[in-house]
Amino acid sequence: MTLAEARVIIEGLIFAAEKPLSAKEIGEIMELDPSTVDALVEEIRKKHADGALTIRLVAGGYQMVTKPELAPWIEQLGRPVVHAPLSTAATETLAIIAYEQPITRAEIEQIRGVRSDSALSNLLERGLICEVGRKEGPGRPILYGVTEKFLEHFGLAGLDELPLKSIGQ
Amino acid sequence: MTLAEARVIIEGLIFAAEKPLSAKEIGEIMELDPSTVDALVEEIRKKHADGALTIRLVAGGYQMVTKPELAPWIEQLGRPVVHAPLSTAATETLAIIAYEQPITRAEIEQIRGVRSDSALSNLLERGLICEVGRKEGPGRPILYGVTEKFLEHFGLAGLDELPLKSIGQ
Amino acid sequence: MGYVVKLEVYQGPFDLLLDLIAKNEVDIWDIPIAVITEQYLEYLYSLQEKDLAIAGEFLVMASTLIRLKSRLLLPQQPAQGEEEQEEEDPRRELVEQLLRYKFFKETAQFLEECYRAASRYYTKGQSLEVYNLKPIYARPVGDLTLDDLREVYGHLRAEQEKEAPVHEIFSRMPIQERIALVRLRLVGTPRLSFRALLKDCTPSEIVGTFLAILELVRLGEIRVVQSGLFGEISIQSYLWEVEVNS
Repeated sequence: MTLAEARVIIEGLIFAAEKPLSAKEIGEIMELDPSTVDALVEEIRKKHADGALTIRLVAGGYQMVTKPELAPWIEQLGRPVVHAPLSTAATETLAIIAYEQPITRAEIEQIRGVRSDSALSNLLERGLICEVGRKEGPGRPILYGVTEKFLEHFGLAGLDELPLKSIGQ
Repeated sequence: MTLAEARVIIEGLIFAAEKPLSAKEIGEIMELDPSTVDALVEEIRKKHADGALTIRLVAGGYQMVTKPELAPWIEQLGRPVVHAPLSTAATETLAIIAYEQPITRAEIEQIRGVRSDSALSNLLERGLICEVGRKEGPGRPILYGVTEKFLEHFGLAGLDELPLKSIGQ
Repeated sequence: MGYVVKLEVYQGPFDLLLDLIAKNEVDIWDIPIAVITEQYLEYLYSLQEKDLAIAGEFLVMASTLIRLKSRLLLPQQPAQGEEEQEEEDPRRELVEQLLRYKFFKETAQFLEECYRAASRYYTKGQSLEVYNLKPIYARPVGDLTLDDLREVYGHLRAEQEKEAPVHEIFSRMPIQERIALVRLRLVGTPRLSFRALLKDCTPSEIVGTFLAILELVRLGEIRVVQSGLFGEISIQSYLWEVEVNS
Protein backbone atom coordinates (compact mmCIF):
# COMPACT_ATOMS: atom_id res chain seq x y z
CA MET A 1 0.00 0.00 0.00
CA THR A 2 1.41 3.38 -0.99
CA LEU A 3 0.81 6.43 1.14
CA ALA A 4 -1.51 7.81 -1.54
CA GLU A 5 -3.55 4.60 -1.42
CA ALA A 6 -3.60 4.71 2.36
CA ARG A 7 -4.85 8.28 2.21
CA VAL A 8 -7.76 7.27 -0.02
CA ILE A 9 -8.70 4.34 2.23
CA ILE A 10 -8.64 6.55 5.33
CA GLU A 11 -10.88 9.05 3.59
CA GLY A 12 -13.32 6.25 2.74
CA LEU A 13 -13.28 4.86 6.27
CA ILE A 14 -13.91 8.22 7.92
CA PHE A 15 -16.70 8.96 5.47
CA ALA A 16 -18.41 5.61 5.91
CA ALA A 17 -18.10 5.24 9.67
CA GLU A 18 -21.21 5.81 11.73
CA LYS A 19 -19.23 7.39 14.54
CA PRO A 20 -16.01 9.34 14.90
CA LEU A 21 -13.08 7.02 14.16
CA SER A 22 -9.93 7.39 16.19
CA ALA A 23 -6.49 7.25 14.60
CA LYS A 24 -5.93 4.10 16.64
CA GLU A 25 -9.04 2.40 15.24
CA ILE A 26 -8.07 3.35 11.69
CA GLY A 27 -4.53 2.21 12.38
CA GLU A 28 -5.76 -1.18 13.57
CA ILE A 29 -7.84 -1.75 10.47
CA MET A 30 -5.04 -0.68 8.14
CA GLU A 31 -2.06 -1.84 10.16
CA LEU A 32 -0.69 1.67 10.25
CA ASP A 33 0.85 3.77 12.95
CA PRO A 34 -1.70 6.22 14.48
CA SER A 35 0.71 9.10 13.84
CA THR A 36 0.84 8.16 10.14
CA VAL A 37 -2.96 8.19 10.16
CA ASP A 38 -2.93 11.67 11.71
CA ALA A 39 -0.56 12.95 9.04
CA LEU A 40 -2.64 11.46 6.24
CA VAL A 41 -5.85 12.95 7.68
CA GLU A 42 -4.14 16.32 7.53
CA GLU A 43 -3.43 15.69 3.85
CA ILE A 44 -7.05 14.76 3.22
CA ARG A 45 -8.14 18.00 4.85
CA LYS A 46 -5.88 19.91 2.47
CA LYS A 47 -7.24 18.05 -0.53
CA HIS A 48 -10.71 19.18 0.50
CA ALA A 49 -9.63 22.81 0.93
CA ASP A 50 -11.73 24.04 -1.99
CA GLY A 51 -14.58 21.60 -1.45
CA ALA A 52 -17.58 21.34 0.86
CA LEU A 53 -16.22 18.81 3.31
CA THR A 54 -13.69 18.73 6.08
CA ILE A 55 -12.65 16.35 8.83
CA ARG A 56 -13.03 17.40 12.43
CA LEU A 57 -11.63 15.78 15.54
CA VAL A 58 -14.47 15.11 17.94
CA ALA A 59 -14.76 12.77 20.92
CA GLY A 60 -11.25 11.55 20.20
CA GLY A 61 -12.10 10.52 16.63
CA TYR A 62 -12.20 11.84 13.11
CA GLN A 63 -15.54 12.69 11.58
CA MET A 64 -16.33 13.98 8.11
CA VAL A 65 -18.58 17.04 8.14
CA THR A 66 -19.61 19.92 5.95
CA LYS A 67 -17.79 23.19 6.45
CA PRO A 68 -19.59 25.54 8.83
CA GLU A 69 -20.05 28.27 6.22
CA LEU A 70 -22.39 25.95 4.33
CA ALA A 71 -24.74 25.69 7.32
CA PRO A 72 -27.34 28.15 5.92
CA TRP A 73 -27.65 26.02 2.79
CA ILE A 74 -27.75 22.69 4.58
CA GLU A 75 -30.49 23.99 6.85
CA GLN A 76 -32.70 24.25 3.77
CA LEU A 77 -32.71 20.47 3.55
CA GLY A 78 -34.92 20.46 6.61
CA ARG A 79 -32.97 17.78 8.39
CA PRO A 80 -34.34 17.14 11.83
CA VAL A 81 -32.07 18.59 14.47
CA VAL A 82 -30.14 15.63 15.83
CA HIS A 83 -28.67 17.50 18.72
CA ALA A 84 -31.33 19.88 19.94
CA PRO A 85 -29.96 22.55 22.26
CA LEU A 86 -30.00 21.82 25.98
CA SER A 87 -31.67 23.84 28.71
CA THR A 88 -29.43 25.98 30.89
CA ALA A 89 -30.12 23.68 33.83
CA ALA A 90 -29.03 20.66 31.84
CA THR A 91 -25.92 22.40 30.52
CA GLU A 92 -24.90 23.50 34.02
CA THR A 93 -25.41 19.97 35.27
CA LEU A 94 -23.30 18.62 32.42
CA ALA A 95 -20.53 21.11 33.13
CA ILE A 96 -20.41 19.91 36.73
CA ILE A 97 -20.40 16.23 35.78
CA ALA A 98 -17.67 16.79 33.17
CA TYR A 99 -15.32 18.22 35.80
CA GLU A 100 -16.32 16.32 38.90
CA GLN A 101 -17.14 12.88 37.55
CA PRO A 102 -17.85 10.42 39.00
CA ILE A 103 -20.40 12.42 40.98
CA THR A 104 -23.74 11.76 42.67
CA ARG A 105 -26.96 13.66 42.23
CA ALA A 106 -26.75 15.03 45.77
CA GLU A 107 -23.27 16.42 45.10
CA ILE A 108 -24.47 18.09 41.90
CA GLU A 109 -27.39 19.65 43.73
CA GLN A 110 -25.03 20.86 46.43
CA ILE A 111 -23.06 22.78 43.80
CA ARG A 112 -26.02 24.10 41.82
CA GLY A 113 -28.06 24.93 44.90
CA VAL A 114 -31.20 23.50 43.32
CA ARG A 115 -32.77 20.15 42.63
CA SER A 116 -31.43 18.65 39.45
CA ASP A 117 -33.32 15.40 38.96
CA SER A 118 -35.16 16.44 35.85
CA ALA A 119 -31.96 17.81 34.30
CA LEU A 120 -30.28 14.50 35.08
CA SER A 121 -33.01 12.34 33.62
CA ASN A 122 -33.03 14.52 30.51
CA LEU A 123 -29.26 14.08 30.11
CA LEU A 124 -29.50 10.33 30.69
CA GLU A 125 -32.26 10.04 28.13
CA ARG A 126 -30.18 11.87 25.56
CA GLY A 127 -27.20 9.65 26.25
CA LEU A 128 -24.98 12.57 27.25
CA ILE A 129 -24.27 11.08 30.66
CA CYS A 130 -24.38 7.56 32.02
CA GLU A 131 -24.26 5.76 35.30
CA VAL A 132 -20.68 4.83 36.02
CA GLY A 133 -21.09 3.03 39.32
CA ARG A 134 -22.25 3.37 42.88
CA LYS A 135 -20.72 5.40 45.64
CA GLU A 136 -19.79 3.51 48.76
CA GLY A 137 -21.79 4.65 51.74
CA PRO A 138 -25.37 4.92 52.88
CA GLY A 139 -27.86 4.28 50.10
CA ARG A 140 -25.03 3.56 47.65
CA PRO A 141 -26.07 6.48 45.41
CA ILE A 142 -25.53 6.31 41.66
CA LEU A 143 -22.42 7.97 40.26
CA TYR A 144 -22.66 9.77 36.94
CA GLY A 145 -20.12 10.48 34.23
CA VAL A 146 -20.21 12.05 30.75
CA THR A 147 -20.25 9.97 27.57
CA GLU A 148 -18.55 10.33 24.18
CA LYS A 149 -21.82 11.70 22.91
CA PHE A 150 -21.30 14.60 25.28
CA LEU A 151 -18.08 15.47 23.48
CA GLU A 152 -19.77 15.05 20.12
CA HIS A 153 -22.69 17.27 21.10
CA PHE A 154 -20.35 20.13 21.89
CA GLY A 155 -17.84 19.34 19.14
CA LEU A 156 -15.06 18.78 21.66
CA ALA A 157 -12.12 16.55 20.81
CA GLY A 158 -11.72 15.58 24.45
CA LEU A 159 -12.31 16.69 28.01
CA ASP A 160 -9.00 18.55 27.97
CA GLU A 161 -10.59 21.15 25.70
CA LEU A 162 -12.66 22.37 28.63
CA PRO A 163 -11.49 25.56 30.32
CA LEU A 164 -8.95 25.13 33.09
CA LYS A 165 -10.45 25.04 36.50
CA SER A 166 -8.50 27.48 38.59
CA ILE A 167 -9.28 26.66 42.17
CA GLY A 168 -10.26 29.56 44.35
CA GLN A 169 -10.19 31.93 41.42
CA MET B 1 -22.89 33.03 -6.40
CA THR B 2 -20.06 31.93 -8.67
CA LEU B 3 -20.11 28.51 -10.32
CA ALA B 4 -17.29 27.43 -8.01
CA GLU B 5 -19.35 28.44 -4.98
CA ALA B 6 -22.37 26.65 -6.38
CA ARG B 7 -20.30 23.52 -6.87
CA VAL B 8 -19.23 23.56 -3.22
CA ILE B 9 -22.80 24.06 -2.00
CA ILE B 10 -24.08 21.19 -4.15
CA GLU B 11 -21.37 18.94 -2.75
CA GLY B 12 -22.41 19.86 0.79
CA LEU B 13 -26.10 19.33 0.07
CA ILE B 14 -25.60 15.90 -1.45
CA PHE B 15 -23.36 14.87 1.46
CA ALA B 16 -25.76 16.07 4.14
CA ALA B 17 -29.09 15.07 2.59
CA GLU B 18 -30.99 12.23 4.20
CA LYS B 19 -31.99 10.79 0.87
CA PRO B 20 -30.68 10.94 -2.66
CA LEU B 21 -31.26 14.50 -3.95
CA SER B 22 -32.48 15.05 -7.49
CA ALA B 23 -31.09 17.80 -9.70
CA LYS B 24 -34.51 19.39 -9.54
CA GLU B 25 -34.53 19.47 -5.72
CA ILE B 26 -31.04 20.92 -5.63
CA GLY B 27 -32.00 23.43 -8.30
CA GLU B 28 -34.97 24.56 -6.23
CA ILE B 29 -32.91 25.17 -3.13
CA MET B 30 -30.23 27.05 -5.03
CA GLU B 31 -32.36 28.67 -7.72
CA LEU B 32 -30.41 26.94 -10.44
CA ASP B 33 -31.34 25.15 -13.60
CA PRO B 34 -31.33 21.32 -13.15
CA SER B 35 -29.02 20.98 -16.15
CA THR B 36 -26.54 23.34 -14.48
CA VAL B 37 -26.75 21.16 -11.38
CA ASP B 38 -26.02 18.06 -13.46
CA ALA B 39 -22.99 19.74 -14.99
CA LEU B 40 -21.69 20.83 -11.62
CA VAL B 41 -22.15 17.33 -10.15
CA GLU B 42 -20.00 16.06 -13.00
CA GLU B 43 -17.33 18.55 -11.97
CA ILE B 44 -17.53 17.39 -8.35
CA ARG B 45 -17.00 13.81 -9.50
CA LYS B 46 -13.89 14.89 -11.35
CA LYS B 47 -12.56 16.75 -8.31
CA HIS B 48 -12.90 13.51 -6.37
CA ALA B 49 -11.12 11.50 -9.05
CA ASP B 50 -8.12 10.75 -6.84
CA GLY B 51 -10.11 10.53 -3.60
CA ALA B 52 -12.30 7.97 -1.88
CA LEU B 53 -15.70 9.44 -2.69
CA THR B 54 -17.90 9.69 -5.69
CA ILE B 55 -21.45 10.66 -6.47
CA ARG B 56 -23.81 8.11 -7.90
CA LEU B 57 -27.27 8.50 -9.34
CA VAL B 58 -29.70 6.31 -7.45
CA ALA B 59 -33.49 6.37 -7.55
CA GLY B 60 -33.32 9.56 -9.60
CA GLY B 61 -31.19 11.36 -7.04
CA TYR B 62 -27.57 12.04 -6.34
CA GLN B 63 -25.95 10.23 -3.45
CA MET B 64 -22.41 10.42 -2.11
CA VAL B 65 -20.77 7.05 -1.62
CA THR B 66 -17.34 5.54 -1.33
CA LYS B 67 -15.84 4.12 -4.48
CA PRO B 68 -16.61 0.43 -4.96
CA GLU B 69 -12.96 -0.66 -4.84
CA LEU B 70 -12.84 0.47 -1.18
CA ALA B 71 -15.57 -1.98 -0.18
CA PRO B 72 -13.24 -4.56 1.41
CA TRP B 73 -11.86 -1.84 3.69
CA ILE B 74 -15.20 -0.31 4.53
CA GLU B 75 -16.57 -3.69 5.49
CA GLN B 76 -14.09 -3.80 8.33
CA LEU B 77 -15.95 -0.94 9.94
CA GLY B 78 -19.10 -2.96 10.34
CA ARG B 79 -17.12 -5.52 12.24
CA PRO B 80 -15.92 -3.73 15.29
CA VAL B 81 -12.83 -5.42 16.63
CA VAL B 82 -13.70 -6.47 20.11
CA HIS B 83 -11.07 -7.09 22.69
CA ALA B 84 -13.65 -7.98 25.24
CA PRO B 85 -12.17 -10.22 27.90
CA LEU B 86 -13.98 -13.46 28.56
CA SER B 87 -16.34 -13.56 31.51
CA THR B 88 -15.48 -15.85 34.39
CA ALA B 89 -18.30 -18.14 33.33
CA ALA B 90 -16.95 -18.37 29.78
CA THR B 91 -13.39 -18.91 30.99
CA GLU B 92 -14.45 -21.75 33.25
CA THR B 93 -16.50 -23.31 30.51
CA LEU B 94 -13.63 -23.04 28.04
CA ALA B 95 -11.23 -24.63 30.52
CA ILE B 96 -13.58 -27.56 31.02
CA ILE B 97 -14.10 -28.09 27.32
CA ALA B 98 -10.36 -27.94 26.61
CA TYR B 99 -9.65 -30.70 29.10
CA GLU B 100 -12.77 -32.82 28.85
CA GLN B 101 -13.74 -32.62 25.20
CA PRO B 102 -15.86 -33.93 23.68
CA ILE B 103 -18.31 -32.90 26.34
CA THR B 104 -22.03 -32.05 26.54
CA ARG B 105 -23.60 -28.99 28.05
CA ALA B 106 -25.13 -31.05 30.84
CA GLU B 107 -21.72 -32.45 31.75
CA ILE B 108 -20.20 -28.97 31.81
CA GLU B 109 -23.01 -27.77 34.05
CA GLN B 110 -22.46 -30.74 36.30
CA ILE B 111 -18.86 -29.66 36.85
CA ARG B 112 -19.57 -25.93 37.18
CA GLY B 113 -22.72 -26.41 39.22
CA VAL B 114 -24.50 -23.67 37.28
CA ARG B 115 -26.23 -23.22 33.98
CA SER B 116 -23.74 -22.53 31.24
CA ASP B 117 -25.76 -21.94 28.10
CA SER B 118 -24.94 -18.29 27.69
CA ALA B 119 -21.25 -18.99 28.30
CA LEU B 120 -21.43 -21.67 25.61
CA SER B 121 -23.11 -19.47 23.06
CA ASN B 122 -20.58 -16.73 23.76
CA LEU B 123 -17.71 -19.16 23.11
CA LEU B 124 -19.41 -20.46 19.98
CA GLU B 125 -19.83 -16.93 18.69
CA ARG B 126 -16.17 -16.18 19.27
CA GLY B 127 -15.26 -19.34 17.39
CA LEU B 128 -13.35 -20.81 20.32
CA ILE B 129 -15.46 -23.92 20.49
CA CYS B 130 -17.61 -25.81 18.03
CA GLU B 131 -19.98 -28.73 17.88
CA VAL B 132 -18.02 -31.91 17.29
CA GLY B 133 -20.79 -34.47 17.27
CA ARG B 134 -23.66 -35.98 19.22
CA LYS B 135 -23.51 -38.16 22.25
CA GLU B 136 -25.27 -41.50 22.02
CA GLY B 137 -28.13 -41.74 24.45
CA PRO B 138 -31.39 -39.99 25.29
CA GLY B 139 -31.82 -36.70 23.48
CA ARG B 140 -28.51 -37.22 21.65
CA PRO B 141 -27.03 -34.05 23.18
CA ILE B 142 -24.48 -31.97 21.32
CA LEU B 143 -20.82 -32.55 22.09
CA TYR B 144 -18.50 -29.56 22.18
CA GLY B 145 -14.79 -29.26 21.50
CA VAL B 146 -12.28 -26.46 21.08
CA THR B 147 -11.41 -25.12 17.64
CA GLU B 148 -8.21 -24.48 15.74
CA LYS B 149 -8.69 -20.82 16.59
CA PHE B 150 -8.39 -21.83 20.22
CA LEU B 151 -5.15 -23.66 19.57
CA GLU B 152 -3.86 -20.83 17.43
CA HIS B 153 -4.51 -18.26 20.09
CA PHE B 154 -2.71 -20.18 22.79
CA GLY B 155 0.06 -21.15 20.42
CA LEU B 156 -0.62 -24.84 20.81
CA ALA B 157 0.32 -27.38 18.18
CA GLY B 158 -2.32 -29.73 19.54
CA LEU B 159 -4.37 -30.54 22.57
CA ASP B 160 -1.64 -32.76 23.99
CA GLU B 161 0.30 -29.59 24.64
CA LEU B 162 -2.20 -28.47 27.26
CA PRO B 163 -0.63 -28.22 30.70
CA LEU B 164 -1.15 -31.30 32.82
CA LYS B 165 -4.22 -31.24 34.97
CA SER B 166 -3.02 -30.66 38.47
CA ILE B 167 -6.13 -31.29 40.45
CA GLY B 168 -6.48 -29.80 43.86
CA GLN B 169 -3.36 -27.71 43.50
CA MET C 1 -46.22 56.06 35.55
CA GLY C 2 -45.67 52.38 35.78
CA TYR C 3 -42.51 50.51 35.21
CA VAL C 4 -41.91 46.99 34.12
CA VAL C 5 -40.27 44.64 36.55
CA LYS C 6 -38.06 42.48 34.45
CA LEU C 7 -38.47 38.98 35.72
CA GLU C 8 -35.35 37.17 34.92
CA VAL C 9 -35.14 33.47 35.06
CA TYR C 10 -32.59 32.35 37.57
CA GLN C 11 -31.28 28.84 37.76
CA GLY C 12 -31.34 28.98 41.53
CA PRO C 13 -30.48 31.10 44.54
CA PHE C 14 -26.76 31.12 43.69
CA ASP C 15 -27.55 32.41 40.23
CA LEU C 16 -29.73 35.19 41.64
CA LEU C 17 -27.13 36.17 44.23
CA LEU C 18 -24.38 36.33 41.64
CA ASP C 19 -26.53 38.58 39.51
CA LEU C 20 -27.24 40.91 42.44
CA ILE C 21 -23.53 41.05 43.27
CA ALA C 22 -22.71 41.89 39.66
CA LYS C 23 -25.42 44.58 39.46
CA ASN C 24 -24.21 46.22 42.67
CA GLU C 25 -20.62 46.05 41.44
CA VAL C 26 -19.38 44.86 44.79
CA ASP C 27 -16.43 42.67 45.66
CA ILE C 28 -17.55 39.08 46.03
CA TRP C 29 -15.18 38.64 48.98
CA ASP C 30 -16.81 41.60 50.74
CA ILE C 31 -20.50 41.27 50.05
CA PRO C 32 -22.65 43.93 51.76
CA ILE C 33 -25.00 41.33 53.18
CA ALA C 34 -27.63 43.83 54.38
CA VAL C 35 -28.04 45.41 50.93
CA ILE C 36 -27.94 42.14 49.04
CA THR C 37 -30.39 40.47 51.43
CA GLU C 38 -32.82 43.34 50.98
CA GLN C 39 -32.63 43.08 47.19
CA TYR C 40 -32.87 39.30 47.33
CA LEU C 41 -36.07 39.48 49.37
CA GLU C 42 -37.45 42.19 47.10
CA TYR C 43 -37.01 39.86 44.18
CA LEU C 44 -38.87 37.11 45.99
CA TYR C 45 -41.70 39.53 46.85
CA SER C 46 -41.93 40.57 43.21
CA LEU C 47 -42.36 36.92 42.29
CA GLN C 48 -45.05 36.56 44.90
CA GLU C 49 -46.91 39.58 43.56
CA LYS C 50 -46.95 37.90 40.19
CA ASP C 51 -48.34 34.78 41.81
CA LEU C 52 -45.30 32.86 40.77
CA ALA C 53 -44.33 29.91 42.85
CA ILE C 54 -41.06 30.32 44.65
CA ALA C 55 -38.92 27.23 44.73
CA GLY C 56 -37.99 26.03 48.21
CA GLU C 57 -34.29 26.53 47.57
CA PHE C 58 -34.81 30.29 47.23
CA LEU C 59 -36.52 30.42 50.62
CA VAL C 60 -33.74 28.43 52.26
CA MET C 61 -31.22 30.91 50.90
CA ALA C 62 -33.35 33.79 52.15
CA SER C 63 -33.15 32.44 55.66
CA THR C 64 -29.41 31.86 55.30
CA LEU C 65 -28.97 35.49 54.27
CA ILE C 66 -31.05 36.77 57.16
CA ARG C 67 -29.05 34.65 59.59
CA LEU C 68 -25.80 35.96 58.12
CA LYS C 69 -27.03 39.51 58.39
CA SER C 70 -27.87 39.17 62.07
CA ARG C 71 -24.54 37.51 62.81
CA LEU C 72 -22.72 40.37 61.16
CA LEU C 73 -24.72 42.90 63.17
CA LEU C 74 -23.66 41.36 66.47
CA PRO C 75 -20.62 43.16 67.81
CA GLN C 76 -17.52 41.02 67.63
CA GLN C 77 -15.87 40.57 70.96
CA PRO C 78 -12.21 41.31 70.50
CA ALA C 79 -10.02 38.84 72.28
CA GLN C 80 -8.28 41.06 74.77
CA GLY C 81 -4.65 40.69 75.58
CA GLU C 82 -4.24 37.65 73.46
CA GLU C 83 -2.81 37.91 70.04
CA GLU C 84 -5.42 38.99 67.65
CA GLN C 85 -7.24 35.96 66.42
CA GLU C 86 -8.39 35.91 62.87
CA GLU C 87 -12.16 35.72 63.18
CA GLU C 88 -13.72 33.45 60.56
CA ASP C 89 -15.75 35.63 58.23
CA PRO C 90 -19.28 34.21 58.43
CA ARG C 91 -19.73 35.02 54.74
CA ARG C 92 -16.82 32.87 53.69
CA GLU C 93 -18.66 29.60 53.20
CA LEU C 94 -21.35 31.26 51.12
CA VAL C 95 -18.75 33.02 48.96
CA GLU C 96 -16.95 29.76 48.33
CA GLN C 97 -20.18 28.11 47.26
CA LEU C 98 -20.96 31.06 45.01
CA LEU C 99 -17.56 30.94 43.34
CA ARG C 100 -17.81 27.24 42.84
CA TYR C 101 -21.18 27.61 41.21
CA LYS C 102 -19.96 30.60 39.19
CA PHE C 103 -17.23 28.52 37.59
CA PHE C 104 -19.71 25.92 36.37
CA LYS C 105 -22.17 28.57 35.24
CA GLU C 106 -19.43 30.08 33.10
CA THR C 107 -18.42 26.66 31.82
CA ALA C 108 -22.03 26.08 30.83
CA GLN C 109 -21.89 29.30 28.83
CA PHE C 110 -18.65 28.12 27.23
CA LEU C 111 -20.35 24.84 26.34
CA GLU C 112 -23.29 26.68 24.81
CA GLU C 113 -20.86 28.53 22.56
CA CYS C 114 -19.21 25.24 21.64
CA TYR C 115 -22.61 23.86 20.78
CA ARG C 116 -23.42 26.84 18.57
CA ALA C 117 -20.18 26.34 16.68
CA ALA C 118 -20.47 22.55 16.51
CA SER C 119 -24.06 22.56 15.30
CA ARG C 120 -22.96 24.30 12.09
CA TYR C 121 -21.09 21.18 11.02
CA TYR C 122 -23.27 18.58 9.38
CA THR C 123 -22.46 14.90 9.24
CA LYS C 124 -23.45 12.80 6.28
CA GLY C 125 -27.18 12.38 6.00
CA GLN C 126 -27.42 8.77 4.93
CA SER C 127 -25.82 5.79 6.49
CA LEU C 128 -24.57 3.19 4.11
CA GLU C 129 -26.76 0.27 4.88
CA VAL C 130 -24.49 -2.62 4.05
CA TYR C 131 -22.07 -2.84 6.92
CA ASN C 132 -24.17 -4.50 9.52
CA LEU C 133 -22.06 -7.55 10.06
CA LYS C 134 -21.30 -9.38 13.24
CA PRO C 135 -18.36 -8.25 15.29
CA ILE C 136 -15.12 -10.10 14.93
CA TYR C 137 -12.91 -10.85 17.83
CA ALA C 138 -9.34 -10.02 17.07
CA ARG C 139 -8.29 -11.57 20.37
CA PRO C 140 -11.14 -13.89 21.10
CA VAL C 141 -10.02 -14.71 24.63
CA GLY C 142 -8.77 -11.31 25.75
CA ASP C 143 -5.72 -11.59 27.99
CA LEU C 144 -6.37 -15.16 29.00
CA THR C 145 -3.31 -17.40 29.10
CA LEU C 146 -2.95 -21.12 29.05
CA ASP C 147 -1.90 -21.11 32.69
CA ASP C 148 -5.11 -19.26 33.59
CA LEU C 149 -7.10 -21.98 31.89
CA ARG C 150 -5.28 -24.72 33.73
CA GLU C 151 -5.74 -22.95 37.04
CA VAL C 152 -9.44 -22.37 36.50
CA TYR C 153 -9.90 -25.96 35.52
CA GLY C 154 -7.93 -27.18 38.54
CA HIS C 155 -10.07 -25.11 40.89
CA LEU C 156 -13.27 -26.36 39.31
CA ARG C 157 -12.24 -29.98 39.67
CA ALA C 158 -11.09 -29.42 43.24
CA GLU C 159 -14.44 -27.82 44.07
CA GLN C 160 -16.23 -30.74 42.55
CA GLU C 161 -14.28 -33.25 44.61
CA LYS C 162 -15.25 -31.40 47.77
CA GLU C 163 -18.99 -31.38 47.41
CA ALA C 164 -21.74 -32.63 45.22
CA PRO C 165 -22.81 -30.02 42.71
CA VAL C 166 -25.67 -27.84 43.82
CA HIS C 167 -27.64 -26.12 41.17
CA GLU C 168 -27.90 -22.43 41.85
CA ILE C 169 -31.28 -21.94 40.36
CA PHE C 170 -31.95 -18.69 42.12
CA SER C 171 -28.86 -16.73 41.39
CA ARG C 172 -30.98 -13.78 40.35
CA MET C 173 -33.52 -13.88 43.14
CA PRO C 174 -32.49 -15.58 46.36
CA ILE C 175 -35.25 -17.14 48.41
CA GLN C 176 -34.68 -14.62 51.19
CA GLU C 177 -35.70 -11.88 48.77
CA ARG C 178 -38.73 -13.85 47.64
CA ILE C 179 -39.76 -14.30 51.27
CA ALA C 180 -39.42 -10.58 51.82
CA LEU C 181 -41.57 -9.95 48.76
CA VAL C 182 -44.33 -12.28 49.90
CA ARG C 183 -44.28 -10.70 53.36
CA LEU C 184 -44.51 -7.28 51.78
CA ARG C 185 -47.46 -8.26 49.65
CA LEU C 186 -49.25 -9.61 52.72
CA VAL C 187 -49.00 -6.36 54.66
CA GLY C 188 -52.51 -5.16 55.43
CA THR C 189 -54.16 -7.93 53.40
CA PRO C 190 -55.99 -10.85 54.93
CA ARG C 191 -55.31 -13.14 52.01
CA LEU C 192 -53.62 -13.29 48.70
CA SER C 193 -54.10 -15.65 45.81
CA PHE C 194 -51.13 -17.76 44.81
CA ARG C 195 -51.80 -16.92 41.20
CA ALA C 196 -51.68 -13.17 41.86
CA LEU C 197 -48.34 -13.68 43.54
CA LEU C 198 -46.94 -15.38 40.47
CA LYS C 199 -48.09 -12.76 38.02
CA ASP C 200 -45.31 -11.68 35.65
CA CYS C 201 -42.84 -14.09 37.25
CA THR C 202 -40.14 -15.91 35.32
CA PRO C 203 -39.99 -19.67 35.82
CA SER C 204 -37.14 -19.42 38.31
CA GLU C 205 -39.03 -16.72 40.23
CA ILE C 206 -42.08 -18.99 40.36
CA VAL C 207 -39.98 -21.76 41.86
CA GLY C 208 -38.44 -19.27 44.24
CA THR C 209 -41.84 -17.96 45.30
CA PHE C 210 -43.09 -21.47 45.85
CA LEU C 211 -40.12 -22.28 48.08
CA ALA C 212 -40.60 -18.96 49.89
CA ILE C 213 -44.20 -19.91 50.68
CA LEU C 214 -43.14 -23.29 52.03
CA GLU C 215 -40.61 -21.56 54.22
CA LEU C 216 -43.19 -19.08 55.52
CA VAL C 217 -45.55 -21.94 56.34
CA ARG C 218 -42.74 -23.61 58.24
CA LEU C 219 -42.11 -20.38 60.13
CA GLY C 220 -45.79 -20.26 61.01
CA GLU C 221 -46.34 -16.88 59.39
CA ILE C 222 -48.90 -18.02 56.87
CA ARG C 223 -51.26 -20.83 56.12
CA VAL C 224 -52.19 -22.02 52.69
CA VAL C 225 -55.73 -23.03 51.85
CA GLN C 226 -57.04 -24.62 48.71
CA SER C 227 -60.80 -24.82 48.21
CA GLY C 228 -60.72 -27.95 46.11
CA LEU C 229 -58.70 -29.93 43.62
CA PHE C 230 -57.14 -27.44 41.17
CA GLY C 231 -58.92 -24.67 43.07
CA GLU C 232 -57.46 -21.27 43.80
CA ILE C 233 -54.75 -21.46 46.41
CA SER C 234 -55.19 -18.79 49.02
CA ILE C 235 -52.35 -17.56 51.20
CA GLN C 236 -53.46 -16.25 54.56
CA SER C 237 -51.35 -14.28 56.96
CA TYR C 238 -51.42 -15.13 60.67
CA LEU C 239 -49.73 -11.84 61.34
CA TRP C 240 -52.66 -9.96 59.90
CA GLU C 241 -55.09 -11.83 62.11
CA VAL C 242 -52.96 -10.96 65.10
CA GLU C 243 -52.96 -7.33 64.06
CA VAL C 244 -56.71 -7.20 63.61
CA ASN C 245 -57.53 -9.03 66.80
CA SER C 246 -55.23 -7.03 69.00
